[in-house]
Amino acid sequence: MVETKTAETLLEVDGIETCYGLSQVLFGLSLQIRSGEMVALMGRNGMGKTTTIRSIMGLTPARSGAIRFAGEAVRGLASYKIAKLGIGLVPEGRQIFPNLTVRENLIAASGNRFGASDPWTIDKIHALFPRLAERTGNMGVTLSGGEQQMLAIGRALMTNPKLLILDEATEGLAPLIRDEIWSCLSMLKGRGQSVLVIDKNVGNLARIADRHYIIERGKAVWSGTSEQLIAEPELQHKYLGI
Amino acid sequence: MMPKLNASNSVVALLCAALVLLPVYSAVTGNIFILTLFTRIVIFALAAASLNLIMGYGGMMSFGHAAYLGIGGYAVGILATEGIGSGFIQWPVALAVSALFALVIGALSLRTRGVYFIMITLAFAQMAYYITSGLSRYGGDDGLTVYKRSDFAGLIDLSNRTQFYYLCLACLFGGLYLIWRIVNSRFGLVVQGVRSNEQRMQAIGFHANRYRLVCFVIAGTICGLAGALLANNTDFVSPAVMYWTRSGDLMVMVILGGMGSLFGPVIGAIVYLLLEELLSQVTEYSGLILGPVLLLIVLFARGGIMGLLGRMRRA
Amino acid sequence: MYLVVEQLLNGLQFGLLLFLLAAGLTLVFGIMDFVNLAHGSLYMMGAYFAATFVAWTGSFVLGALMALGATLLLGIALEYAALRHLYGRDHLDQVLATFGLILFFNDAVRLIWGPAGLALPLPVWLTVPVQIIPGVYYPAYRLMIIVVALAVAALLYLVVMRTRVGMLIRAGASNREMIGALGINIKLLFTLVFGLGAALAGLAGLMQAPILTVQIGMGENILILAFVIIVIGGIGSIRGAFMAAVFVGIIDTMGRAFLPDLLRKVLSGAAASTAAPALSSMLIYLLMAIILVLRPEGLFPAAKR
Amino acid sequence: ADSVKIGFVSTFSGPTAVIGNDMRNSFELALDHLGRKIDGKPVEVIYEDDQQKPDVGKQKTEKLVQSDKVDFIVGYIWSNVLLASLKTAVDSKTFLISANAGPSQLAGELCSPYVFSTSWQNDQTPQAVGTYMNQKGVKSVFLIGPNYAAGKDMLAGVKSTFKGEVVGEEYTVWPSQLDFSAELTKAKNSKAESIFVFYPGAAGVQFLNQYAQAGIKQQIPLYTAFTIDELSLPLQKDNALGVPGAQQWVNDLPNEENKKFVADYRKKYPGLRPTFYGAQSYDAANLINSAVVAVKGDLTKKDAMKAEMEKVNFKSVRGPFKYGNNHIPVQNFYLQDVVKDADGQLSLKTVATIVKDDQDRFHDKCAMK
Amino acid sequence: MAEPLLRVDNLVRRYGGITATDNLSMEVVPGELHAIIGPNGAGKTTLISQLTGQVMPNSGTIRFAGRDVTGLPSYKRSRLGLARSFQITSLLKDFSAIDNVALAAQAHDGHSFRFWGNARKERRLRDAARAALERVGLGKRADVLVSQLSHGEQRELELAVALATKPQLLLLDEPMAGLGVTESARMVALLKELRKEVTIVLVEHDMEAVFALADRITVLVYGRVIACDVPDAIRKHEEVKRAYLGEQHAVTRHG
Ligand SMILES: Nc1ncnc2c1ncn2[C@@H]1O[C@H](COP(=O)(O)OP(=O)(O)OP(=O)(O)O)[C@@H](O)[C@H]1O
Ligand SMILES: Nc1ncnc2c1ncn2[C@@H]1O[C@H](COP(=O)(O)OP(=O)(O)OP(=O)(O)O)[C@@H](O)[C@H]1O
Ligand SMILES: [Mg+2]
Ligand SMILES: [Mg+2]
Repeated sequence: MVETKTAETLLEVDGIETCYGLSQVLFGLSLQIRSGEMVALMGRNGMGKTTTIRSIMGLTPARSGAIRFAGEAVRGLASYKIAKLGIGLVPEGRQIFPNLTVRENLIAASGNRFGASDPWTIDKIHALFPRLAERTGNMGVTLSGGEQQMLAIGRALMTNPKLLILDEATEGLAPLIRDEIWSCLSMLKGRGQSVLVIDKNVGNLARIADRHYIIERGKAVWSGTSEQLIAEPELQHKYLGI
Repeated sequence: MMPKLNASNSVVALLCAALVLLPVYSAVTGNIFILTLFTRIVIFALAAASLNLIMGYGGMMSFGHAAYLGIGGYAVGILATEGIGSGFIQWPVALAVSALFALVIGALSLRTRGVYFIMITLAFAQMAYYITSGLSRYGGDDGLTVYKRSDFAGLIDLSNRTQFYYLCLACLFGGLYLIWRIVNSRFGLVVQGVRSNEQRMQAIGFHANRYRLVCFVIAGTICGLAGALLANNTDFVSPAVMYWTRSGDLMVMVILGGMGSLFGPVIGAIVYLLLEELLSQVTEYSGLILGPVLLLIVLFARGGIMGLLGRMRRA
Repeated sequence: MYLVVEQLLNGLQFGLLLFLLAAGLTLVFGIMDFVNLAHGSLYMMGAYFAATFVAWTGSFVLGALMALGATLLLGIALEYAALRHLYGRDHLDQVLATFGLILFFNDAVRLIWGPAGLALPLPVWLTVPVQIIPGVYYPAYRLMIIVVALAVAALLYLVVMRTRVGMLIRAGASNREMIGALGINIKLLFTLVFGLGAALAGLAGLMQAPILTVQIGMGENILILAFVIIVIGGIGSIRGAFMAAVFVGIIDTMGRAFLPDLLRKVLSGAAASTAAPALSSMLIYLLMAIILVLRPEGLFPAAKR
Repeated sequence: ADSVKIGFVSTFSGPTAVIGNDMRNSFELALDHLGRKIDGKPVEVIYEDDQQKPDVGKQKTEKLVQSDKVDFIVGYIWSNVLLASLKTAVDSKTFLISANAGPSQLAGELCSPYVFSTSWQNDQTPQAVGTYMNQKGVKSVFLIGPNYAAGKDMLAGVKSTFKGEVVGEEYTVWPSQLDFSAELTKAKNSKAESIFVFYPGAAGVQFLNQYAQAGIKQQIPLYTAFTIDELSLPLQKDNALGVPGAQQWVNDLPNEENKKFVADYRKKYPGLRPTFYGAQSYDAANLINSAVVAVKGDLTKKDAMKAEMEKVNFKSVRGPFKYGNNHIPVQNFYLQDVVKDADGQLSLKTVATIVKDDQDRFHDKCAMK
Repeated sequence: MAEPLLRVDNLVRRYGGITATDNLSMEVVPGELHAIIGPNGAGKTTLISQLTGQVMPNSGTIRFAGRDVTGLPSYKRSRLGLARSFQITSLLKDFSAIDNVALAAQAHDGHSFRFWGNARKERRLRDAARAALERVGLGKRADVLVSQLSHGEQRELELAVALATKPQLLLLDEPMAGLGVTESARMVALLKELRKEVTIVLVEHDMEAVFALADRITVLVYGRVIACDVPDAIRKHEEVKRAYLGEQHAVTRHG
């Protein structure tokens, strides 16, 4: 896959270190995402993928290092300001609002800050996940696990972000829906959407992501294109255990 | 596990020593009042510790805990009025009635959770308040004077200030020891597990409410003991000790000292009641100081005073 | 029969007054999930501000408006300076902190205004009894309370349940982190909502001042009542709070009105005359206990709206 | 001892601090009038706040007795606080002078050589109101009061003297009831000729507001006890106009001591007017003075002091009174009414003497040792 | 075929207008690993919850080990030998990993009204807990607070807790969800071992795992059983392909 649109860097993470209380989790992690690019973070459980994303979003602020998004230094900013710059997050563990209905969950998130020409609407989300249309008046807490996951994805899309971050977004989804999501991501990428994705399905990632980072103990230990990843099975074995 | 020598443990050790030696100080300096004052504080500390058992460890936020102070007290007071002066009858009755009350209240209240639980326990305590207010034979809301303190057949003389103080202190330490054992026992772990995640505990085979209820009854009984002590200390018992503001005071002591830590409520009771006493000497507007102090403690000392001490070691 | 109707009306009116008192708390406690014991203090401040400003300006309406503004600002200041740090925290931390505020406000008021309390006289046009149905007179001011309470109820319901802002508030109460990650400045939003809650408390305080009192500690009894109502109605449900307030108002009034006579028919005279007052004192608590035993999440659990 | 130490227990925090403050003001004024010396010895007063809680009151009393070793304890607004504290004082043989609270136990079985009252027994005032209503020829009454001990005493007091018919009796929740419309509606519909209420403090303001706003004021006259005084009047305003009550002391009683007391009080505390609470405290100071003077400052002569106090050898601002066997005053009760004075201010005015030398009805239960 | 260990007859559970479990009947025989698959919202979790007693059915019966357990509360069923893991992690967050598991062992032991001895010093409970932790690969993380474990580790702990109650029937609700590739593989290996000891009902969307493990598969759609058969038959089942698998998985084959 050739980088056709070698656009400017959208997100740049440079040597960040992050702690939970006294225990340090990230040790000088760096990564970049260019506009229109789809990047995957890979690594075993507990290596710091989610923490990386929490640091980018300002949810667990990085103690040092630099994070630039859309040309602005965002490390230390309140998370809502970072989100407003155009990051949409599908967090680990869904985190939908249990006391809002499905519809309200979507409306609460809706916004089109950057004037996307073809913004996401509730109808489009419903078309993507017909299941949500059936549950539109139900409280979030009553949804099944997979339905909650769909809602979390829909909610992130409703913000019409510049960068979409998916942390294990296909967890708990039925194979059909999972395929649906992957093709949806391909479609989005086709429209120039930048995406940062964490998923355990290396096969699918290698198929549609442009570049990959492998994270090991709080550091990015490898990065490269899908071709490089596929070409190095021992790499997969060493870091991902495949 | 050897207790580590850190700020909170040192404070607790010093505190216990001071409590034990207080009568000596009082005798040497001739300051009787400090003994009187601390007798009351020790009694409230016992009540707060019992509240901590359900609130801190069991996650049951009872807003009606002062009811047991009243119930224990009225058991002593009513029996005394009816001519039964023996502590060997009064006190077991006080404990039994408190336990029974806790059992009934608990069984009904434990259907609810969270703030609903707070409010339903409040409701029951208020009912107890209004019922005792209506007991005109026993003074109604004017209260009931206990003419003679409980009689323990010469074993101990409750009218003797020092002896009574040591009795209270023994009850406090005994209560704390009991709570400590309970908290670390199988039963205690279940109760704390239920606080943390009831659904999970049910799923692995614990009947959550049964444990909660037993815990609730134990705490109520301990607080009933504090009530019996309080009635003897005040020589008086009135519905006012059951009013919701008193339950609030107990809660404040527990949270202030540090919920879910063994000695937290003791420290909370001491600090709160001493502050109240001292500030009222200095100014009539003690709330202007006490209020912000409480606020600051919440803001800057998570886990109350014990939490603060716990962190000092690391800092 | 007339008597029953009139007592019903009293009960309804009392219920609406209760709703007015509980309205601000529904917002802050029910929706934002912040246990604010100082709500009663804000309510007291509203009454004191109103009494002061009305005396200054000589106009009830103008003074009341100024008092509203003042409690709004006070609420915002409180939230900004201290309470905002307590949102995600344990309910009990909130209890302790706001209990501290009660102590503070009571003494602050005593220092500033003295212990005696203030009077907030009504303008003449509100003092006249109005004939609502032939033979039944009703104080004009109480009618005004009914109107204001209904307006507040409607407004609150619309804002919280029907607008996006309302959704954001509810969402923020359940998961602050996530709402921030959606790009919403939840701090600011909560500050404003808290301020609104404070203003509603102030409104309740100033509205009741002419019929009740302007006194130190006036908020504390109200506070318990307001919590009772919210809990009976189901935490987080505005409709529930409204229904519960009316329900409690009517039951309480009817209980006081007819219970003694009823008991007298069943019990001996002496027993009845001791039981009746004790029972009517407990009525509200008894009601709450029964409701919670039967429906542990109140009458209208918010999740099942 | 080279000074006279007095402990003063009252409520100085919360809304009822307004009463405590008035008692303190009057006590201070009395000391001023005594030149701040008793029998040539300086007086030291320690004020303690009981927070209106019995156990706190008890603790403060203990502090005064044990730590400050006072010679006299004065004060006590509330019956339950007094009852909780009584034993401490009596056991330590410290003189206690109740400057307000007058529960029946104090007059009856709990009477003690060391305890005196400068106020009254609770029932006396409403009994006087009942008597007054008889005098006015009132045929029927509807009683309303708060549901606590004093409230019940008050209604019982009226009933014990009132000869007409009691058509209804309502007790309201104390202290939390806000709204009296149910009771007012009942009273109105009972066709009673009059209403009697007892609502001290803020509740009195509240009740009068609602009584007036419901339009019942024009229909049924109201009689009160302890509902209207100089503290509540500024809040009750015109609502209190024309509503009678009974009291053993009214600010315009025409004796010299009283004139001096009232005038100097208003001078010393501008904007405030003395109340009966204050008058009782003022008397308490003078009672103490008489006792200390009689033993020439030898405060160990308790019996002699007791004997002296029993004689009431001082000039009370309520005019002359005697002590009964139980150390409760035997005294007159006056009808007071609210009127507008010359400068348009509302004030209380003595209208008539309802009863003379009234003695409480519990004195024969007292077996004074 | 052996006498079923679990037998569900005509189970119905409605939520308002939704019928989450629609007249469902099924059997689980001792020793088998029975997978339940189906689209999101098909009612799999609801079914598990009814089996273990978190949710009560509107009608129908559940028999376990020859006993009607339909009305029993969850804690009693657990004592009979039914254990579950939760799809949405449900652990004691402020307890250490080993405490979580030790409590489960204690539940199995059955004596919890003991007020005196220090439960954390009871060797038997601790050893049992440690063994369960080792088994799921969390041996080194025993003393870490649950709230400090990563998502994947918490998923593993879920299983350890269920194991520690020594169940006869283990109901696992998406145990692979949230696990990385390595951990998933490890989990599959673990389940392969476990199935020799205990009967397992497995709800899972990871088809590779399901086809690798299951003896029989029940497919739910809209609360109804549309198929129940051995894996190979399910793989080829047209309706299942259409409703759930899609084409891709129908053809993949793993050992
Ligand atoms: N709130 C927390 N407090 C303390 N430690 C934490 C916290 N959250 C995560 N950790 C620790 O940080 C490390 C990295 O966690 P993180 O969630 O970033 O991993 P991950 O790569 O996303 O793993 P997974 O694939 O399991 O989600 C883990 O070892 C975990 O134990
Ligand atoms: N408490 C409830 N109130 C209303 N509807 C509910 C409730 N619980 C579950 N449902 C609905 O019942 C259906 C079945 O839910 P369930 O959780 O059993 O699905 P599932 O098969 O486990 O799905 P997934 O694979 O996504 O976890 C869903 O559509 C869900 O929305
Ligand atoms: Mg993760
Ligand atoms: Mg599920």
